Amino acid sequence: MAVRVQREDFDSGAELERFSAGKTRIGGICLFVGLVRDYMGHDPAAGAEVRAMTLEHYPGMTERQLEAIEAEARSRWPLEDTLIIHRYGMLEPGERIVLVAASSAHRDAAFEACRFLMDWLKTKAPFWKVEHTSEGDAWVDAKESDDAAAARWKR
Amino acid sequence: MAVRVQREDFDSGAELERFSAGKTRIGGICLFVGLVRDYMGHDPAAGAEVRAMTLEHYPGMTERQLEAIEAEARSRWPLEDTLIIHRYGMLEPGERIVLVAASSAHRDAAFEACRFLMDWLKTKAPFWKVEHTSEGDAWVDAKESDDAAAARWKR
Amino acid sequence: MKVLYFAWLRAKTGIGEEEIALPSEVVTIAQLVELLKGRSPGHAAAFAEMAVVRVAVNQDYVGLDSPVTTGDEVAFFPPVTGG
Amino acid sequence: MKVLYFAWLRAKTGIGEEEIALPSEVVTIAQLVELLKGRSPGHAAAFAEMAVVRVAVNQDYVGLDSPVTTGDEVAFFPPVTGG
Repeated sequence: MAVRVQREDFDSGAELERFSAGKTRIGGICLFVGLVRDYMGHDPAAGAEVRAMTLEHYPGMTERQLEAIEAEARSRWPLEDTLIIHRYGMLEPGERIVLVAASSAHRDAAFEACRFLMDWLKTKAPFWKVEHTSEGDAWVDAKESDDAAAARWKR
Repeated sequence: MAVRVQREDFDSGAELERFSAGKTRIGGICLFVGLVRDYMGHDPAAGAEVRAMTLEHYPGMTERQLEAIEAEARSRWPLEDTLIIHRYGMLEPGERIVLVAASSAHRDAAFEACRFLMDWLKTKAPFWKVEHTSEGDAWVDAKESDDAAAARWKR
Repeated sequence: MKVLYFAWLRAKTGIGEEEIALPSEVVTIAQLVELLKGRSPGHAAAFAEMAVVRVAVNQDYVGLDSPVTTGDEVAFFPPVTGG
Repeated sequence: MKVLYFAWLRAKTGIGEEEIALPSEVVTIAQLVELLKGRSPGHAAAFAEMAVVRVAVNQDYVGLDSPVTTGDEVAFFPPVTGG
């Protein structure tokens, strides 16, 4: 169970290995890694080229919210372990932004918890992206699809 | 897009890194790793200790089925890449059995395709486990929950 | 015809693979199963409960009413438990 | 009271953080927003459309009718876009 908010890159392979090392009670690990795309919006052909993005965050509140999201996941599913790593600062296309992972005795719990962590993080963790594009800088708008994804987990 | 059926272990971290290296069009990668548990059934306290398991498979048909599952996933979601690695032979608790991964411009597609790959693999790929336990050897029974999980994706 | 057995069907029949000379009146999987049951008590035991036996012809899943011909590779096995 | 601005609210107000002397009649977030709007045209622009402004008091999300007191840390920012 860990939350890390950091400027520097992380080694996703090493994190995955660490997650499984010496574990004999877990049936599976589900892991998600989010990367910076090189185009704006949904259509690579239509969107302006993204040369880089800068992720701003609210130090203190970010960690607090991520820890709350992690605790919520652990209250909902029987998890062996969870991990959230989120970067801030300037990132170029192809760079890693975020890693979330959940392990459990049963794969459904691992899959669902991992997706839940991403969905809630997307709508609750105080990060904001500004894209540096061929047409200038632009703050990324929140997406309704992300609100809908988070709402799936309401209860 | 790749399917590998092998006796030897794989480096899950290196596979994950390879999956993301140099990719600037994918929003995310979802990956699942399944490990051998050290107890039978659902309850660690109730189930006999599993000292090892042996995975038997049907060479030829296994690859054919996994490739069909992968092709089905790619027909359902806009995926950048997919990977399935499955081991056979004798494995000890904590060892990796399987890795599936899917990458896409959008996280929902990556999550759903990855879970679909596991759910279909569980009910279609010709592998059979025999557990070597403190109470003798026992063929693992197929689980109704796996049939239900696969049925989610019927259409 | 090549017949393959996996997992506990292999354990019960005592063999992983055998060559069968297919009589001309055997044209479906169900008829093939009846033929195979007569080969040994182990075969009879393996096919005692067909609800837990899966069949593949030439490495594709098929049902019991599926046709078989002499050049086919037919495999019998329990519901799969990989992953 | 410490007031923080993030993302385009920071860009519009031109500041990331400011200290506010809280008048005794200001007891809710909505009242605080009205007070802040008067500080500069940039502030007025930042708070022009409250539907796209989120608020946290002491690092927890709150609504516009939430109470504020002088020791609070209050943050204003757009809907989040991390991940």
